[in-house]
This record gives sequence, C-alpha cells and structure tokens, in this order.
Amino acid sequence: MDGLDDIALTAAVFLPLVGVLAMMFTPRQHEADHKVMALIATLATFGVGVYLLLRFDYARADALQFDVDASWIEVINSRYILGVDGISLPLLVLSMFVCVLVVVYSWNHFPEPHNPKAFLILILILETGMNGTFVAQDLILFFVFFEVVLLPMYFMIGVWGGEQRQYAAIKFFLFTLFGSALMILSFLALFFQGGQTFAIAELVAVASDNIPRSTQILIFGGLFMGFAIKVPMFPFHTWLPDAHTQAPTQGSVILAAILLKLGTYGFVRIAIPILPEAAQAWAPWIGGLAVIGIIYGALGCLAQSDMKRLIAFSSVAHMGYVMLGIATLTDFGINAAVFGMVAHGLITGMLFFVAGSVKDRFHTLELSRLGGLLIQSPRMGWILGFCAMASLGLPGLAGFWGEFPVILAAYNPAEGLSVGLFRGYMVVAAVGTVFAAGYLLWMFQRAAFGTPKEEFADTPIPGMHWPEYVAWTPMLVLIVVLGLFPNLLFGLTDGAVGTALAAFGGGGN
Amino acid sequence: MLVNQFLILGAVLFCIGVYGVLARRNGVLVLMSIELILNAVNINLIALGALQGPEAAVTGQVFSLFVITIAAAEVGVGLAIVLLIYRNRTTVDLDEVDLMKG
Amino acid sequence: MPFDSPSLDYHAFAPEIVLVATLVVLLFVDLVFEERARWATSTVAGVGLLASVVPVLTLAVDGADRGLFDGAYVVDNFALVLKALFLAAGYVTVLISTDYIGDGDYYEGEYYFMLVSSLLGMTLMASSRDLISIFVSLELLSIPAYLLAGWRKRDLRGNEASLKYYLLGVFASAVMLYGMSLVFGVTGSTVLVEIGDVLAGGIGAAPLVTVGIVFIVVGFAFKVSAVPFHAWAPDTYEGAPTPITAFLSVASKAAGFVALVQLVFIAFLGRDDVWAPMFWLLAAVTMTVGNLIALRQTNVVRLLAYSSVAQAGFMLAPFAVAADIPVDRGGVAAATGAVITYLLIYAAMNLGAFAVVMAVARRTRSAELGSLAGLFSYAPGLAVLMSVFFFALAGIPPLAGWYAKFVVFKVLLDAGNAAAVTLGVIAAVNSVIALFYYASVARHMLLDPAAGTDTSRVRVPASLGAALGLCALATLAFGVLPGLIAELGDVALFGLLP
Amino acid sequence: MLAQNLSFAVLATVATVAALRVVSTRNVVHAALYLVVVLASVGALYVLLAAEFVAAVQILIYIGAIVVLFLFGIMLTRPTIGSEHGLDNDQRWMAGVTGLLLLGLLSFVLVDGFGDRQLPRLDGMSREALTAERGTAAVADSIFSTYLVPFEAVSILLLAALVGAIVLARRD
Amino acid sequence: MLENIWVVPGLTFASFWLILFFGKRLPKGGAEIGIAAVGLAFVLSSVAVVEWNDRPATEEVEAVSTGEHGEAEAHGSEPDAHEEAEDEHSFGEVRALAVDLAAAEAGEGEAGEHEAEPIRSAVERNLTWFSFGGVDITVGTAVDGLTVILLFTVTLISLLVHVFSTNYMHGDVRFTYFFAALSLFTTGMLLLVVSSSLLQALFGWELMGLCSFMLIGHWWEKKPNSDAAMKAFLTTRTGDIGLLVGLVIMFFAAGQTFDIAAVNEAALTGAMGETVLLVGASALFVGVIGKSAQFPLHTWLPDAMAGPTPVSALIHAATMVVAGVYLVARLYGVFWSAFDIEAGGVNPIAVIGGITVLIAAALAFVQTDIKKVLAYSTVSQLGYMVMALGVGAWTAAIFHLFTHAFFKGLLFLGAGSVSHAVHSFEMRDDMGGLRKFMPTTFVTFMIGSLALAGVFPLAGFWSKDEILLGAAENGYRLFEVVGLIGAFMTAAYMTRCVYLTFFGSYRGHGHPHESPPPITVPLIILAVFSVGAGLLNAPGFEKFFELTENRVFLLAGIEHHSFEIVPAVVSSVVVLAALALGGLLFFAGRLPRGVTARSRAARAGYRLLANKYYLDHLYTGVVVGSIKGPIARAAYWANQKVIDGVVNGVGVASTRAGLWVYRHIDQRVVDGAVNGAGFGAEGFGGILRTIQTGRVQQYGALLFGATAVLALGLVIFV
Repeated sequence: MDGLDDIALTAAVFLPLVGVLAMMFTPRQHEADHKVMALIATLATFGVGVYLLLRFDYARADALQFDVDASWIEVINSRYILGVDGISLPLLVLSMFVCVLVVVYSWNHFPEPHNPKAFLILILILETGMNGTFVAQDLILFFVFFEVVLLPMYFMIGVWGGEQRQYAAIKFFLFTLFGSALMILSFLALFFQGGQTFAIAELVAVASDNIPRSTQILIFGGLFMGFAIKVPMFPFHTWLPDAHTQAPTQGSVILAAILLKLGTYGFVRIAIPILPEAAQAWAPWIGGLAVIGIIYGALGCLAQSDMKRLIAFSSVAHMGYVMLGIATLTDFGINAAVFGMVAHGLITGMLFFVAGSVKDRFHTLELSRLGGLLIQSPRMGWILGFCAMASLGLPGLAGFWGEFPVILAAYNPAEGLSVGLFRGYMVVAAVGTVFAAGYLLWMFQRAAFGTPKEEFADTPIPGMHWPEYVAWTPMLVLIVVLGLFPNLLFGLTDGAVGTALAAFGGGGN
Repeated sequence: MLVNQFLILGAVLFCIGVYGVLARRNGVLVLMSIELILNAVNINLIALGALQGPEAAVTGQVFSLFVITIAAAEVGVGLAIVLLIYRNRTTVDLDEVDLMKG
Repeated sequence: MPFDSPSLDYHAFAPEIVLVATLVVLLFVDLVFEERARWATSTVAGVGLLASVVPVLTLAVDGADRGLFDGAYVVDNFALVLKALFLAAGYVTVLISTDYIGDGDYYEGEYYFMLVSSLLGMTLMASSRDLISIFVSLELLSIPAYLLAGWRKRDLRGNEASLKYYLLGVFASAVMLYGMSLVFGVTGSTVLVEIGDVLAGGIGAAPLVTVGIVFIVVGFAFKVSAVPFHAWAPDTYEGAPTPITAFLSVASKAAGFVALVQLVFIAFLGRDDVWAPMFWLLAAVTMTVGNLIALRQTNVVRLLAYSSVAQAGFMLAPFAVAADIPVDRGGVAAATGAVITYLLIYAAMNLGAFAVVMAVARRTRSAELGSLAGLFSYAPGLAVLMSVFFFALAGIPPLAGWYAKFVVFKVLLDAGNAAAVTLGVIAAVNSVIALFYYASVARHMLLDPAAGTDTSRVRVPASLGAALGLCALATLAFGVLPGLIAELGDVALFGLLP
Repeated sequence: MLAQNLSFAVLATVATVAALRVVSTRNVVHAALYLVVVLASVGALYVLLAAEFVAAVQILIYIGAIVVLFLFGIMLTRPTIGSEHGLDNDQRWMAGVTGLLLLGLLSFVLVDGFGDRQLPRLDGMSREALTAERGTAAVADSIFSTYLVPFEAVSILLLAALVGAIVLARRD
Repeated sequence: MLENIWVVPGLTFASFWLILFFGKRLPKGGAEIGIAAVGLAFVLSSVAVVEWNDRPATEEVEAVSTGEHGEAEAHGSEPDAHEEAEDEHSFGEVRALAVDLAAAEAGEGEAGEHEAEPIRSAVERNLTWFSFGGVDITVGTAVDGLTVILLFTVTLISLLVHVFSTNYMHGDVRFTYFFAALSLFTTGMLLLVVSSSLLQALFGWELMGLCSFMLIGHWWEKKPNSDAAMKAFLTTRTGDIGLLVGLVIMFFAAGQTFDIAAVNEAALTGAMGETVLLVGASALFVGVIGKSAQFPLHTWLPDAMAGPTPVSALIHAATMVVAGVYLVARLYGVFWSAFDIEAGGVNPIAVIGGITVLIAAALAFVQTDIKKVLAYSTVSQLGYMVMALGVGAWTAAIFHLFTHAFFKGLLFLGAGSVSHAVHSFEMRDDMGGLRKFMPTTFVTFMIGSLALAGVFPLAGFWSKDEILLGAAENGYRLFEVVGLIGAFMTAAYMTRCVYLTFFGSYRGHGHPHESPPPITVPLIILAVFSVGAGLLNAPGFEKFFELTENRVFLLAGIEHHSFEIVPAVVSSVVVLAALALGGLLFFAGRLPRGVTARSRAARAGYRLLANKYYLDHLYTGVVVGSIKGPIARAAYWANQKVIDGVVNGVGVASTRAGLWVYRHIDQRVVDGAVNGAGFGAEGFGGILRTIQTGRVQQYGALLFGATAVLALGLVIFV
C-alpha cells in the first residue's frame, strides 16, 4: 500500500488531466461519452480522495503526509514537493467532491453555447489546478497551480457566461494576475532572503530568522496582494460580483466553493507560517479590512436586485469572517477560518446551484420578477430556504462554525495584537450576523414566499430533475452533518493549525 | 599631424551624412548621404589604426575594406528597393511611403 | 615574406559549411529544374538546416571549447545552443513558408537562398568574438532579411516594409560602425577579450569609450527593436510576408541579443557604469511603451509586433542588473542564462503564434482582430492553439511563458538593489497590462459570435501543421518541465565567462 | 611636414564643402558628382595615412562602381535630368539640430579623448619596411589568416545581395 | 431517567424528521407521529419530575457572596474559596470544592438561613463535542428542579397544542409541514432547557428562532405574514448580537468553558473581573430582551400573531418567549452578581421588566384583535417575570412562568376555538355574546382570564403574589407598586376582552357553534391546571420552591419569602377593584339600552352600527374618564410610530445605505478606480501611437536623436 501512498497525491492532481486527454481525442458530437468520461475522471479523483481520507493518520494530522519530493527545476532549486496535512486535506477533498457534483449537475444543464466537450474539459483542468494548489508544498509549484485555474475559469465565464461575460472574464483575469505578479516577486524575495529554497517547510524553519523584520513586512505585502485579491478582501473584491453574476452556474459554484479558498489557504499555508512577525504587523489591518468587508458586503447585498449578485456579495461578507479569523492569529480563529472555508464552499456553492436552477426555469434572477417559488417548485424553494439559513450561520448547520468561533477568537487575539481593537472587530462581526440574516431572508422572502408573478403564473415550472437531486443531496447532508459534528473538521485541522502558529506558541491563548 | 585632424573631419562628414539621411526626401540622395557616414567611419578606422601602431593599422585597413565592400552591397540592395518602390508607385519620395503607421 | 596559411579546425566550422553547401545546392536545383522543381527547394532548405544541426550536436557532445584566430571565432556551449536555436527557428520558418510561398507566385528558390544565407549569418554571429566578424555576420544576416521583407514585390506594403527596414537598418549599422571605430581606436584591437582587458583598465573611463559603447549598443538595440529604436518593427512586420515576420521577430531578434551578450559581457564588462543605466532605461521604456501601444492595435500581426517589442523589454532587463548580481550566484552568467532561457522559450511561443495566425489567415484572408470572431465555433483546434500561444506569451502557467518571465524576475530580485526591484515591479505591472491584449485576441476567437459567412472546417497544410505541433509541444513541455530549458540556459555560459 | 598639413587642409576643406553640397544641392546628378569629389578627396587622405591599398579600393569601388550605380539609379528613377525643388522634406531643421548635436558631442569626446596626440611619423621608415609593416602584403596576410571567416562570409553576402537585388529589381 | 434526559428532546427531534419524510404518506398526515412523540416526551418528563422529587437532598453548600458584601467576609475559608474557584473550572471539581467548603464551615456553625439545609444536586452528563485550541467543548445535560419543571410544562403544553391542532389546522395546505415544525419547535425549547453548556443552549435558542420564522410565516402566500416572520426573526436576531458577545465574554471570563454551572460558579465566587462581568451580563440581557420581547424590542410579538393560533399558544405559553426568562434564571449567578441584585433599589433587569409590564398592559387596552390583546398581555406578564428576576424573586419568577404557561396557553387556545367558530379575531366586529354558543370555551376562557387577572385562589394569584412579595421583601418597593398597577390593568383589560368576546350580542355572520373535542379537551385540561397549579406553592406546602431550589441559590444566598397575608390582600383588593370597575363599565352600564339595542339589532343593521358606536363611545368615555385612554393611546402611538418605527426604520435605513454604498462607493469609487486605470492605459497607448507616423525619416530622426541624447546623458552623468 505504501507504494500507493507515494503516488496518491500525484494521482489526485493529475487524474483529471488523463480524462482531458481521453476527451480530447473523442469527437465533439459524442456528448454522452464526454459526460461519462468526465464523470469517471472526477469520480476516480474523488476515489483517491477517499483513499487519502482512509489512509490519513489522524493522530499526526499536524504533519505532512503522503509527501512526495522529486526534482523538478534544478536550476532554481525548486522541487516537486507534495503533501497534505490537516489543513489541506479537507480543502483538497472538498474540491474533488465539488467537482464530481458539478459534473453530475452539468448532465443536463449545459449553458449556451452548448459544447459539453470543451465545458467538461475546462472543469477537469480546473480541478487539477485546485487540487494541485492544495497539495503543493513548494512555492513555485504552488504558484503554477495557483495560476493554472485562471485560464479555464476565464474561458468558462467568457464563453458560457451572461451578457457582460467578456468584461467580467477579463476583469477576473486581470485582477488575479496582478495579484499573482506581486506574489511571485515576494516568493523570489523569500527565495533569496530566506536561504535559496522554495520549499515551504524549509522556509518556515529558516525564513523568519534570516529576514529582517522590515523586509518581512514588505514581502508579506506582496503575498497579501496576491492572496487578498483572490479571497477577495475589500477593496479588491469588485471582480467577484461581476464574475459570479456572469459565470455559468457551474462556474459560480466552483468559484465560490474552491477558488476563493485558494487565497485564504495561501494565508494559512504560506504567509503566516513563513513570516510570523510580518503577519503580526499586518494582522490589525487585515482584520480591519475583514470587518469592513463583512459590513460592506452585507450592504452590497441589500442593494442587489439580482439573486446571483446578492449571493456573490454575501461571499465577500463571509470571506470577511474567514479573514478576521485568520487575522486573530489564534488557533481558535484559524480553525474557524478553515471551517469557514469549507462551510462557505458547501453553502454558497449550494446557493449558486439553486440560483442556477431557478434561472433555468424562469430565465431571470431579478428578485422583483420572482416569487412564489415555494408554490411552483416547493422542494427547490425549501432547499433555498435551508441554504439561506445555513448561510446566515444558524447553529446546527455548517455555517455557524465558520462564524461564531471567529467572533470568539476575535475577543482574545494572539499576544502582541491590540485586544481593544479586535474586540471592536468582534462586535462589528457580531452585528454582521444580523445583516446576514437580513439580506438572506429578504432574498428568500422575495424569491420563495408570496405568489408567482403573473408573467410566470401559468408557465409550468418543472420540478427538480435527478441530476439536481444527485448533485445537491450530498452537499445538504454535509452541511447538516458538519453542523452537528464540527469535530469531524476541527479534529482534523486543530493540530495542523497549531503547527502553522508555532511561532505564536501555538496560538494566542 | 594630429590624429584629431582626421577624426574631426570624420565627425563632420558623419554629421553631414546624418543631416542628409534625415533631410533628403529623394531615396537616392539618402543612399548617398549614407555613403558619407560610412566614409567617416573609414577615416576613423584608418586614422586610429595608424595611431595605435602597426598591427592596429593593418586591422584598421582590413576593417575599412570590409566596410567598403559591404557598403557596395548595401547600396546595391538599397537601389534595388528604391527601384522597386519607384516601379510600383512612380516616385522615390520617401515622404509618400507611409501606408503603415500607428 | 612567406604567407603561412592558417590551420583550420573544420569540425568547428562544420555547421556553417553544411549551410554553405545547402546554399549551393539550392541555387543549383533552382537553376536546373526551373519550374518543375519549385517544391523541391523548400525541402532542400529544410533538409540542409536539419543536416547542419548534426555537427552542432557532435560539437556539443565533444564539449571542448574551441577558439580560432586568436579568439576571433569561438565555438563554445553558448555558441552551440544559439546555433541550435537559430537553426531550429530557421527550420520552423521553412515549414511555415512552404505553402505560403508555394501558393503565391513568389521567387521560391531565391527565397530559401536568402533565408539560409541569413541563417548562416546568424550562426556565424553566435561564434563571432571580434568586432569585424560581428559586423560582417550582422550584415550577412541583415541584408537578405531586408530583401526578404520586400519579397511580395507587387504589394505596396511589402515594398514599404522592405524600405523602412533597410534604411533604418543601415542607419543603425552606420551608427554602430562609428562606435566600433571609436572603441577600436581606443583599444587598438577588435577582439572582444582584448578590448575587455583594455577597457577594464583606466583608459576605459574616457567619454570616448562611453560614446563608443552607446553607439554600438544602439546598433543592436535596433536589431532587437528596443524603444526608441523599434519604429521599423511594426511597419515591417505588417508589410513583410508573415513567415519572414516570424523569422525576424525570433531569429533576427535573437541574433541581436547574442551580439549584445557577447559585446556587453565580454568587451564592455568593465564599463557597467555606462550600460547598466542605459539598459535599465531601455528595458523599462521598451516593455511599457510596447505594451501600451499594443493595447490599441486591431491587426493581429501588428499586435504581435508590439508584443515582441515588449518582450524584448523583458529580455533587456537582465542586462540592466547583470553587474549587481553577486559573483557567487553566477554574476553576469546568471543574467546571460536568463536572457538565453527567455530567448529559447520566446522563440517557441512566438513562432507558434505566427504559425497559427498564418493558418487562420488562410481562411480569413485578413489579420484584423475582427476577422477572428467565432473562430472557436468552426476551427476549435486552431482557436485553442492560438490561445495556447498567446497566453503563453502572456506568461500564464503552465504554458512556457511563465518560466521565461520568472527567470527575469529571479535575476532582478537576485540583484536585489532598489533599481532592480523597481524594474521588477515595472515588469510585473507590464505583464498584467500585456495580458489585456493577449486575452483580447482570445476574446475575439472564443467569446465573439462567428462573423464570417464561411464556417466550414479549415484545412491546415501538413508542413504548417508540423510547425504548429512542434511549437505547441515545446510551449507546453517548457512550461511544465522548465528544467529542460533551464539546463540549456545554464550550460550556455561557461565559454563566455571572462 | 608642412606639405602634409597643407594638403590635409586642402583635401579636408574640399571634402567638407563637397559633402555639404551633396546634402544641399537641388540637382540629383550634381549631388552624385559632388559625392565623387568627397570620395576622391577622402581617398587622397588615405594616401596621407599610408594606406595606399585602401585608397585604391576607395577609388575603384566607390567611384568606379557605387557612383555609377547611383547614376543608373537616378536615370531609372528620374525621367528628367535637371534641377528641381522639394528635394528636402519638412524636417530639415530637426535634421540640422540632430546633426549639430552629434557634431558637438563627437568633437567634444574626440578632443577630450585624443587631445593633440600626434600620428606616428612614418617618413623616417624605408619604403620596404613600411610596406612589410602595414602595406598591402600585410593587409592581405591578415585578411587570409585572421579574417578568413569574415572574408568568406562577405563573399556569401555579396552573392546573396546580388541574387536578392536582381529578384527585387527585375521587371516581371 | 434524569441521566438520560436527552431522550426527551431526542424524541421530538426524531419525530421532526419522521414527519418530514413520511408524514405525507400517513393517514393523519404526520400528526400522529408528533402527538405520539410529544406524548411520550410528556410521560418521560413527568417521570423525571417524580424522580427528581424522590432524589435525596445531599448537597450542602455554604453561601459565598460576590465580594463587596460585608457578611461574606466573615467566613474564614473565604479567600481559598476564591482562589480555588478561579483555578478550577470543571463543574464536578467545583462541586467537590463546595462540599468540603461546607465541611469546613460545619465547625464554625455560623448563623444563616441555608447553611444546614441540604439540596438535591443537579444531575450532569457531559461528553466532549469537539476540541480546538487545546480546549474541549462539551455537550451534555444538566437536570435540576428548574429543568424538570420546564420539561413538564413544555411537553404538556406542546402535547395539548398538537392535539388542538389536529382539528384546528385540519385541511390546511401544509398540515404535515406544520406538525413537523411544531415538533422542531418543541425540540428547540427542550434542548435549551436540558443543556448543560451555553453553546448548546444557543442551539436550542436559535432553533426556536428558526421555527418561529417558519410557523409565524406559515401562510407565507400573504406578504404581511412573511413580513411578520422576518420581523420576528430579525428582531430576536438583533438581540442575539448581545447573546453572542455575552457568550464569548462568559467563555473567556469563566476560563474557556461554556459549562453553565461553571460560569455561575465563576461569577458568584468573584472569579470574573467586575467590568467583564457587567459587560457580559448586559450583553446577555440584550439577548433576553430580544427573545422575551421586553421593551423596547417587543414589537415583533404582536405581529407574530400572523401565525396560526396554536403556534401563538406554543410561543407565548411554553417556548420561544419564555426562553429569555429561562436564560436569566439559568445564569442567575451571573446576573445576580453583575447587577448586584442583592443590594435592592433599582437595576436594569427590574427596570426593563417594570417598564414592559406597564407599557404592554396599557397597549392591551386599545386592541380590537383578541389575539393582540393576549399578545400584549403576554409581553406584560413576561415583564413580570423579568422584573421578578430583577428584584431577586427567583422562585416567584419561575413559578409565574409555570402558572402563566397554563392560563396563557388556555387563553390562546380559547381564542383559537373562538376564531374556529367565527373565522375571525376581531372582537368588536365579529364576536360578542358567544357564551351561549360555545359554553365550554366560555367557561374555560373565563377561568383563564381570572387566573391571569390573579383572582384568589387561581394559579395567577399565587405566583403574582409571590412576585410582589419578593419585590417588597428585597427592598424593591417601587417595583411592588409597578406590579400592583400592572395587576390592576391586567384585570381591567381582561374584563374588556372577555366582555367584548362573550357578552353583549353576536356581531358576526353565520352561526357559531361549540368546537369539537380535540379543541375543547385541551381547554378543559388547561383550565384544571390554571386552577390548581398555584397551590403547588401554597403557604406551608411550598413544594415548588423545594423542587426548584438549586446551588446558585445557596451560593448567592437568595432568600425565598413565604406567603404573607397583608400583601396578598392588598393585591387581591386591587384586582377585585379592577374587575369591579370593568364590570361596572361594561356590564352594569350596558343593560337598559342594551336590550333594545340587541332587539333592534336583530332587525336593523344600522341600529346595530349605532349600538356599536354607543358601546364604543361608552368605552372610550370610560377609558378617558379613568385616564387610561390618553396613556394607552399615547403609548400605542409611541409604540407603533416610535419604537416599531425605529425597528422598521433600521431595516429601511440599512437597505438605503446599502444602495448608496453600492451605487456610489462600490461602482463609482472602488470599481471606477480599476476601470479608470484601464482606460488611462489605453488612452496613453493611443497617444504613444502618434509617434509612429509611418514616415521612415522621422523614425530615423528618432534613432539618431535618441542616440545623441543617450550618449550625451551618459557622457555627462557617468
């Protein structure tokens, strides 16, 4: 079995590409084959994920496992290092999981222009990029995977998107590229300042000692730009609503469920462990931007008349919680942040799924034109309600664990951070929960309650089809399960977070 | 003799040539101005070669020979191109050759 | 006195000799079977180029650095890698030319004759280590290029392209010659190594030398189309036959950089106070201006022209900081490595880009961006290839371009001083701006609805297809396993280190 | 010594004036003829510098070949021979400024660089020694030993230029 | 049973899922599952009560007090108590500490009310839920008197409501779904009641919020209903800000634990800093205000009447709103020492409670919708309870909660029964004289009203009396007076309500008839309790106190005051006075013209109108005469315009703000900057293009010029 362990992560990353190859050589007309092949590819990858879950040594969740270390680019001493620990494993599995569901959902939901072949291939490439980012333990490798997701998403938005798709696509692209350009500069700075290596583990060991504090802060600035734009944090968020609104359903789901996590993951995996001092210097600002984002995103939501755009802005708010959790630099906070990533992935992903299906049926997401969804398609309506409740952080559902512990952590941030300031942040964050309830219920009321507007009153609205059931049920179940048994995730992340915060003596408490 | 006598003369020829290539509108005249520049170069090569001693002197002469030869080739090519232009648009006025810009 | 004829190491000349042979065969073939064997000429050229790669390989295997004519002509790894690059680029050019020239009624035999002689000049350039050889090989690679640019005789734009290229080329080489004369005059030698030794001494400090260096660098800045010596590039690229444009934008530019590397890092090494700021300025201005103007282009070829200007800016950046890199981290060698790596990757990407543009133009009969609309709907393969090459140029992983940009960033941060980092940030911002127009091409192809009426499948001739395949393969391989290319860039240096 | 300086003065003046006429005359054919004057006087200067072979080549190739080429060019491209207006374009002033700028720059660095360094006096040497040292034979030797590669290259270059020029120039 | 108390919420939770998935397929649409589950839960709760009753009282605790109280310092071992209490946080150990404390004290035989007297120790059962940051977060159950009492009450009311609904909701569009929600609702309350940790309690708390949203908005086709639902959810959620913050503060103040007992312990033993405690308690209380509809966040409760009546009964009697009261009672240690309740005088809790009592009571006068009357009455009664807690009458508060559950449940179900008959809640337009048509409902409703009014010897009397007594004894005279006024008003508006509903002439349409057994039986059962429940704490018996007494009591040294005759008489007099006045106004004054009025009414509608106008006039006249009019109306005006206006205003305002920010900041500034940069770049590119003139000699000029400048620059600067 150990032989398998060695190749497990490599397989997890590159299996989708195998599918891509197979599909490339299948003519475009055989749509059924393409669907099947894509499904097989994603399922196989997910199978690897399950294997990882089974073989993962939960006792050593704080250490890298299944690690691979092969030579890649000798000249710049960048190596092919893979590995998962308690932080990356859940995100990795989440991404595999979501990809499967997205493919299933796509079965009969191909947006215009149809062309399943290209669409599915893009999804598979995306999966490679995302999985790779979560397992890469070498900065350059991380960078490459981090960038790999750009193109497929660009095309997905640009080709299969809505009216404004081109603007949205290029905006998404330019923003992220700008961030990553500065990010790579910081990586190089780390390389030269931190002992001629790109291996994250080694950098964590040496960097903070070798690099003077002022330099650390500068380098962190570059990393911050790279990750914060991806998250996105206020004020770099403006690409998100456009991207989400224009993207096809599957695109929005992947974007919300996984892509946004790449940024936050970058903070947890790279920025903070490698540059703790700088992190401490930056934390108050990050926290500030985070809470601004919470309120700002909420206000943005209240201004929306388009369902998808509203959900998009809600992402800004939710990622605000995640970032606040990270900014506390306590293991409460970062555990909560990781949980928040997963929860937000599931919940917002679901919301976008539902929004997509609503759009399929009504061909609009204008809340003013919707209404009475509960009458025309009760199940979907209640699922929407369920997701809204989960998203507003109702205890017992996954969302709560991304929210409450953050508030908890903000009360008592790591040493060296201004307690008063962060308690202020805590209160703002708490107020944010009410806003969240406000706009989500508002959306739910306008979309689902009441009676159908006359324009749709007599149009027959089909109920949910099987792909929707198959794709949604697992997510809904997970939302509940994680909500009731948070230890499933906390148990996994806690140790790893401890190591990530080693520089802070395992967190601020 | 001062070496600078020759060098300054070369510089003068060079600059006259530059003026010529920039100010003359007729393609053939531009080619002629180029020859002025190349002559300036040759003067430099030979004068400085002479200044720097025997080997340098030889090298300078060789260099200038190459320059002269290649200048000939260039003029040939240049005239061919000018001729081509003239044939297609019955003018050698360089100012009119501006289809592509921006 | 008796003349002692020099003993020649023919192995060292083998590649050039093969090329000359090819030239002869070409003339012969064209002469004997006039019309009947027009097709043969391209084959002959291709075979000849491939054949001349063989000795390059044998020399590489042999590995020893060979210096002839007391250092005027050197065959080392640097030279070999670049000869290989030139020959490969030339071969791809032949491939993409075959149908282009074959279909239109152009002089075919002569065309390949010109191409190969220009390549001969380049291969010589890679080994030339003294001013005269550099000058001669520069002219040898340029003059045929001037003529090729105007090969489409009846096309006014073609004539114009040729004229502009020729005139500016001659101006530039005149300036360069004057500079060479000054440097020669001060040092009394034309061999780069000797010049380097002299200039390293106190005498080098004279303003005279400064002017000399500036003039010489300008001569090659023109070749690599660095702003403000780039003006010819867009017009020439647009007017010249597309294969020649590809050839110029890759091989000719590469030759320019080769000469720069040799001159700056061997002859002028002692005077970095002169060239470091100059290159800093050139690099910054070049990448910025190139990108900004490219934003406004509506013609793909012209857009590629400006893009190659901008790319040249990236390649100039390592020169700006070469002197500041600690010697224990390779010193100028590191910079050279970056330049060469960039050149190799850039060659693959850019040739591919032009090839695909040509393939598309066979259908659209136009290079306007608008004519690409909806390409994806009727020629998905080409559309995907084109986006591959364009996004590679934009530097998006996992396509090769990212590594090219990466090595440049690496060198900049390796130098580490304020100027270098500033240049790094400028470069970073530029790489983002660049994405905008590269993506806009993809946008037209993939995101716009098909405009053209004829949306039947596009037939790509075999040789063109082969060229596309080669470039795409290289672009992907270098992107995923940059190790391959990095080794070359690294190896290329040793013969060159002073 | 005086003779040399005197002849230099004359030749230099002639060359300069003629060169100025080349870039200023209104008549294309005259320009070509003035060019002959320039080339000839420069050739004479080569003799002053003891580079007889170069001088010879200068006369042969330049005046014998290139200028003739120019005249042909003029014939082919200009139906009427005679003076005409508008040989100059509207950026004459900019051209002048550029030229003067360069002149200033160059003369400064040259003066700064070589000041009043004398050329070595050669009249002391015997004719043979001179020839052996830097005469035609020496030049030939170095061309066929040290500069063999460029020499061969130039041959290819000329061939290519020939073929290409013909292709472009011929009427078909 | 006490160890396995989790079964009780477990049952209802299971039934929720069962109904959700299988309800539709069952003959009774899932109702049977719900009833079975809740019924079983009720049985188990009763068992729990019995077991608790039989549980031997073993635990002896010595009162430690919150520091600044003189007599506390007397204890020799006081300081160690502090330190140890600070160090130790797991509940068990604290208990141990408390025990040997008691042992230590035994020798000193110091005088005090509680020292010798042992109590039943709570039954705890915890298991680790999850752990992060090196802290184990536990879930579990803690059962003591308070718990079992509430279990009993909640399950009973819930059961009756279930039964009632089978008929009342019969044929409703979402019958099944309704029952599922009921089960979940009950689960929420039960979970809150049994939980041993604050975090877990939060789950029950929010679960109820969710269910209230679902049930109030049950008929969401109509926008007002869904608005009401959202208002309820959002208002309580606003309060929850405080709750969240409070929880967090408590978590850290008590040394990183959510264990309720530990928190109380820490608060009482002074392990928490003064300020922290005060801030935390205030924050928590904000949550209570929201949930228990205290002034000024009470406006959602009347709107919540949009839901089906059984839901109102459940919300008002047993779940949702009493959750707040329960939380205060549960964390009494915190509030006790935070607001220094022992000191007497005034404190926020009492003040808020008092204000709520009066305002709500006044508002009840101007309602014409019977459910709204009851709603405001609930608010007012909740005010009583909170006030009671504020004045340190802990037992009284719980006792009132207990009794109030029965008669308020009774009243709501009665109202439901009435509306079931007349299909309306408008007392003035569609009711009147119903006592003849529906006797059972009438009788039970009367009992309920009298109990609510606090007439001897019904349940309300005893509990209310205890509150007043507690206020008096603990030095809160002011609030005793408030209580009396409240009692007076309560009696008065209930009289009005009863009169308008059951007396006079029937003003509705159709022929009202008595409701079927499923509706009347619950009424009767509740009536019985409304009569008897009070006796549980009757003088001399005081079973209730004995049952609910807990260690917080002892630690804090809370005193329980047994029945005293004088205040009881006073309050009875007040109540009777109110009844008399009301009776005078409505009954006595009505008879003479009433007959004619009614006889005419039978014939001519317009006389009926006139008659109504007459009554109306009479009523208003009286109210004005008795000065309540202006107050009530002013209060109502203020309520609707100011407080409610603020509540709604906040919503509107934030939406506006959102729009503004979005339009001007987001789209203009933030986004504009980005796009601006883009356009700038392109524009600049356009300018640069003009260099490219296409004239070769200008290119040349550029070349030579640039060369010259470059060289010159370098010559000069190098």
